Amino acid sequence: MSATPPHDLRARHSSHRGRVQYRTALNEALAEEMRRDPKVFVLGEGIGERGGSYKVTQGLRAEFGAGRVIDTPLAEASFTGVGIGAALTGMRPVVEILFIDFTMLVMDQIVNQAAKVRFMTGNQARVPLVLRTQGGAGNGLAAQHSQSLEALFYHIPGLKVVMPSTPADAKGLLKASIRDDSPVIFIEHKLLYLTEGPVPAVEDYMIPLGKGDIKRTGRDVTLIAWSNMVPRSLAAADKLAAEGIEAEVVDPRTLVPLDEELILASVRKTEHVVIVQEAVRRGGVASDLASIIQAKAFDYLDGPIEIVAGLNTPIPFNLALESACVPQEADIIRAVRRVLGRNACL
Amino acid sequence: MSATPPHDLRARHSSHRGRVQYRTALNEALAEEMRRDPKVFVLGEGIGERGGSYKVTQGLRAEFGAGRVIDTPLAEASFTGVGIGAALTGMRPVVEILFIDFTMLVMDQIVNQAAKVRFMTGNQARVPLVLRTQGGAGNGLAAQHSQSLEALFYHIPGLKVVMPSTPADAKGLLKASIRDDSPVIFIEHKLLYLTEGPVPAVEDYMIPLGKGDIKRTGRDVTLIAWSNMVPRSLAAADKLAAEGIEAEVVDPRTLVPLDEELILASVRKTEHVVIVQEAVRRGGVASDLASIIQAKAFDYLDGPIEIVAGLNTPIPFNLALESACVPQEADIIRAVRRVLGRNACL
Amino acid sequence: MANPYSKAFLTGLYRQLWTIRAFETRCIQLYRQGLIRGYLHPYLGQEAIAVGVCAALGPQDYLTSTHRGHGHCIARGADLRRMTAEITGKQAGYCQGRGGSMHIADMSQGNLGANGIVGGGTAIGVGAALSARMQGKDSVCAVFTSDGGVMNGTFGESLNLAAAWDLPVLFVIENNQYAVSLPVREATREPELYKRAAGYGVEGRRINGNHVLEVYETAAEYVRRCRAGEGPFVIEALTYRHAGHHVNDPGTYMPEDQKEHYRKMDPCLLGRQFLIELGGASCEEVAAIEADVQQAMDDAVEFARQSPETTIEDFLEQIGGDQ
Amino acid sequence: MANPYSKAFLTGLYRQLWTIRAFETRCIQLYRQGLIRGYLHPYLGQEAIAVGVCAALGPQDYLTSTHRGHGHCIARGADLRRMTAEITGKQAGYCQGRGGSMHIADMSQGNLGANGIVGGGTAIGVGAALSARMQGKDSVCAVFTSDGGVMNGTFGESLNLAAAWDLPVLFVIENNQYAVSLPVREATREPELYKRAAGYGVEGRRINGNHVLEVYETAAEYVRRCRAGEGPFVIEALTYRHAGHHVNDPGTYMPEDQKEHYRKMDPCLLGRQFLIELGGASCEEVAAIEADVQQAMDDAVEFARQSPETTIEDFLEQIGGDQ
Ligand SMILES: Cc1ncc(C[n+]2csc(CCOP(=O)(O)OP(=O)(O)O)c2C)c(N)n1
Ligand SMILES: Cc1ncc(C[n+]2csc(CCOP(=O)(O)OP(=O)(O)O)c2C)c(N)n1
Ligand SMILES: [Mg+2]
Ligand SMILES: [Mg+2]
Repeated sequence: MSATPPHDLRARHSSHRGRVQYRTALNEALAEEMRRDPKVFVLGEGIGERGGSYKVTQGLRAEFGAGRVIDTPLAEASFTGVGIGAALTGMRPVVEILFIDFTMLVMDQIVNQAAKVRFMTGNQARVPLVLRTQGGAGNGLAAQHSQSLEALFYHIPGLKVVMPSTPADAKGLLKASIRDDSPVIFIEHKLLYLTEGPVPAVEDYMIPLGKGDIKRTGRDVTLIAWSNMVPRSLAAADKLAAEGIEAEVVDPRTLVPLDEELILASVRKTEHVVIVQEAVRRGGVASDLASIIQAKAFDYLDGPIEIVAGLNTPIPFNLALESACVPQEADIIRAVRRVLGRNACL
Repeated sequence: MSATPPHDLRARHSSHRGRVQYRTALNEALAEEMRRDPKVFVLGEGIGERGGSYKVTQGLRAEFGAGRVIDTPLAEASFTGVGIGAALTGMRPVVEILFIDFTMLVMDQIVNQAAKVRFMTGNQARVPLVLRTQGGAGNGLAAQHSQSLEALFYHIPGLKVVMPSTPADAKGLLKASIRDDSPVIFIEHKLLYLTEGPVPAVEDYMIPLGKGDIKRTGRDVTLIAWSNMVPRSLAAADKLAAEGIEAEVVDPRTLVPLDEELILASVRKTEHVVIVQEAVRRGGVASDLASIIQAKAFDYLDGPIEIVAGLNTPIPFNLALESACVPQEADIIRAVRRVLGRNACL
Repeated sequence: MANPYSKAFLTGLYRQLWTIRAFETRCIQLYRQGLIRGYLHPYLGQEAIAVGVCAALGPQDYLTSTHRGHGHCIARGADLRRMTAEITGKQAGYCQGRGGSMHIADMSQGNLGANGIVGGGTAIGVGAALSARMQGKDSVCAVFTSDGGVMNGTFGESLNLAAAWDLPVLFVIENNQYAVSLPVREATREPELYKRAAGYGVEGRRINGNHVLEVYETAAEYVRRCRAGEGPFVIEALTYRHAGHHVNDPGTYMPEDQKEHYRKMDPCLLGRQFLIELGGASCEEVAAIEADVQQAMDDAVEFARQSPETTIEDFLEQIGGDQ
Repeated sequence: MANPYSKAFLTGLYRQLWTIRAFETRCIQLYRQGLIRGYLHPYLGQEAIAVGVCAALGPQDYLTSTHRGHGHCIARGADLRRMTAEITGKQAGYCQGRGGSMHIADMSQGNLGANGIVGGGTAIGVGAALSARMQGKDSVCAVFTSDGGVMNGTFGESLNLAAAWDLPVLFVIENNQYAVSLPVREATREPELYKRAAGYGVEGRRINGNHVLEVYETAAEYVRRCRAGEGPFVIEALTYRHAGHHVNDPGTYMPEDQKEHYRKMDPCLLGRQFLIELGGASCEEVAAIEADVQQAMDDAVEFARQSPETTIEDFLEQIGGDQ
């Protein structure tokens, strides 16, 4: 079941080519857009011959040449600024920042320039820039390579924030992001690159920004999750089903713009909400979703919204500690039982 | 009425020296700490002879010399890094970033270094650094000089976040921040510098981080506000009192650590909550407070928590538009009436 | 001095110098009258840099500007009416009153905008140059920056990128010897800022930034060489503000003798002298230009005054759900 | 070559070179066995830089390190047991297993830590030097960085601050000619990176980074001059990695002939030669050092293996409410 709007149904119903990796889906999106529009180009570290740390740009240099697949020195702030300048003057750059942790080096360019130029110039200019990056814990990469920082971009007016959880979403959303006229922060997850899933084999498969997706239907509780918390929530939902609890898993896919209606409709149906967020609990996007739900669906809630989130700590190197810091399947299951009042099962 | 803990009562009860400006209170805090501890020093742009853009460091160069009151070139990222290095090696730097907007240039140093060094080194080192900065709209300074960005720091484990609303709080909290062993993001408000208030004339007047303050008691509704939204909420509360509505104004003063108990106690008493935030609505600290309140005091709420916040937009230059973008007294009053079901008055 | 300049060319330069002078002078008045709010950083004393550089640019070229950006905007040919409307916060302004002095931009002429972040536009300018090359255009981008702006790390980063990629970027450092009150010699051990270029394999030069012809000639040479694929280049234009950092800064830290020194080589004074001595213009002709400019300025102020206020309703509708 | 070096000194250098070699070689094995996780950036091939520079430092001095930081840690005298425990994520490690390879630090010896952000430690090192001077200490800070690290804007910013304030900072650029797979000549138009120093009024020099005595001599001179108030200085130490960027990078982009060239001047090979030729050590003595190091390494691995796992309970208690 999907909440995808009519014009995407063709895609959904078309034959799938078996299963495609998330990174391959991203690669296809880039290649297709670069083929379609000569204004699209990519720049970042090690994305050329090397094909990117996660192989998302593999083959692009061979097809499109070094002029459109540009390897940059370690100067994140400035090559992001270069992207902004190119976007302002007619190009559609896709800038890659290897880890979302390193986006801290480009905050001025993103927050004070990219997000605001259109507004500050009274609509004289657009910044059709996609900043592709990658976040999350799970590989023992420690505190400076494991953060989930979407909340920082979510708070900045002028930016869109996209966080795909499946190969199909990755492809459809990246293509839509590239065609969007706003700066888009496109956040991948390091643990998803090798996951596989069906990707519609239609021309120009696109998912409009702002359309969430019901990844699993259920009547008892709404699980809201994005990025790598989606497969984890789905796995938890399967286990819960064995206990007779049917969880609905809602994936907003794009945090800005947010498909509020999809979320609220699910909440009105299930009347119980658990939000699952990998980022640290304090000040994360989950809090904002909770604040919206309690404001707009207060009368449907018969208990508090639960947030399952990362601990308020930098991510430790040690693998056991690392996984203790971010929500696991068991944490999600426990939270669902809690909101349903099944405390006995804890 | 104040929730200040016992050891501060002495201060509260002592004679006050008339009224002191917010900027003067800050200046006193810096001077006193520099006198007390030779390890305390300040660095930033134009803070020496010039005394800072808002005159907070006036006179310090004359008293403490250029060696401890250091004028820096425009290299925010690196002079913040210099502060971190100094903090790691025995000093207690107070780094000034002129506008919170410019902290976007130092995010890597703050988020990836200052906030994490202690954790990453397994407690081998502390970073007793205060980053003083200043935010908010209201002077027609447009989109790059008017932001309220506390939410970005609030989300980063390892940082404390302090936002004083009165001269007394400014002084007591700055002194406590300087003595704290964690990096503290100390956020002033450009419209508060010239406001006046009593400041206890006691030696070493300090307010512990993590202690909120009831700025006005009331039984009908809890208004949670910080920084410049405190005086605005107090003004609204005065008007509401004329309608027979008694609002309690809770000022957390420090967002991290947060005085949850003070907030929850007020909510349990009034059962109605309005959170007033100057920052843009989406993903602000107000959302997090709402998520905590609905989780921990759900049964006390008989309606949704209202958030009065900035619009989701960069701040425009035009003064009329600017004030339309951030909460005004009338917005607060309307929200209070709404949560109390007095819709007829809207 | 041989004279390769036509009277028309020199007239054009002087008209622009004087327009900036008149614009800034009037803005300060409007500020004092409360008609301009926020920050105002006058370009007085630095006029020759914007004028000389922009005279060397063609219509296909770009520029990025600074917080002290009115001069670049005017020298690039902006409409004084829309500038004045912007700076007074009106809907008819270049940025619909959303930007103001620090964000004034005129994209239609390749002016990618002033910037409230010192150094914020440097990398953006490099991007414009890259973009132009990718689109097969012959454009150069003039990146205006300042003695403070080069202290920000993006200056070195951007210079390096532009050099590594052989981009047609002309970095123009307006060294007015102060960042607010900090003298450049306290900001750096090497106050000859153009010298940084060599470390990145880039040619640079320090010139008299008050001498519009020297600026023009240097810029013209570098622009030509940029188009020939030899870019980027760095110009350090030495200059001095007439007064403090912004309209409310008395600038007491600026020594009188230095102010005096630079007043003697005021860019407008020199520009007028060139027009008369090299262009053969009469005093009457000069006066006519100045009167003309004055009238344009009066007209712009009148336009801005009469121009309707932007409405909150329109604004709210425009920002809609998400910005 | 005149020989001002004692056998003891040369023995010390060689022991450290060989310790780094042995440590990294063993870490790669442990990584392949799954005992080390995350990123591992071996220092193989660059040993002479850390060893030569640290030999020139005194106990009061500081250093900031990089993502390729094991060598600096060892050369600064760290305990192999606690290092190995850290890199295998154990509680007994320098950072209680919270940091791992990329964040290893030994504050007790003034090693302010490795850094996962390329360039992240540069400004921090300048701060240590400032702090030392403010506290009346005679300390120098060696800021280790890389050909990639100097591309980040904080290099120029920090160099400028250190120079403007005459700070005792020794910037050490380890130019191993690649940032991951990007050759330095593609990253910049001026691949002689030390040349950037002049633009900031700073003296710099390029040296053979594989030659431990050349590194030591240059560092010793600059450290001495730093203590005399003449700092900062820049050393560009030219070197080459033995293999790819990290333990999983095959480094196929590194040309065989270049690898071969640098293998011939392998820093350990040269160090051994100095010990024998200048120090008069016998082959047996060299073998004894190597055996000793090997034993220390075996002991460290054994220690790490047997060292208890850090517990989640302890961790949760430690992070408590707010970190
Ligand atoms: C990144 C940043 N830091 C600080 C400021 C505040 N500020 C505005 S102008 C200025 C001084 C700039 O001096 P300079 O760059 O030399 O330009 P000038 O004013 O002399 O034209 C400062 C510190 C800012 N706008 N941006
Ligand atoms: C700011 C930042 N950007 C990118 C990376 C990813 N990264 C880690 S090491 C590296 C290459 C570094 O090359 P160099 O600085 O020359 O050091 P080397 O690996 O050669 O020692 C890159 C791109 C990072 N860790 N930090
Ligand atoms: Mg200046
Ligand atoms: Mg390298």
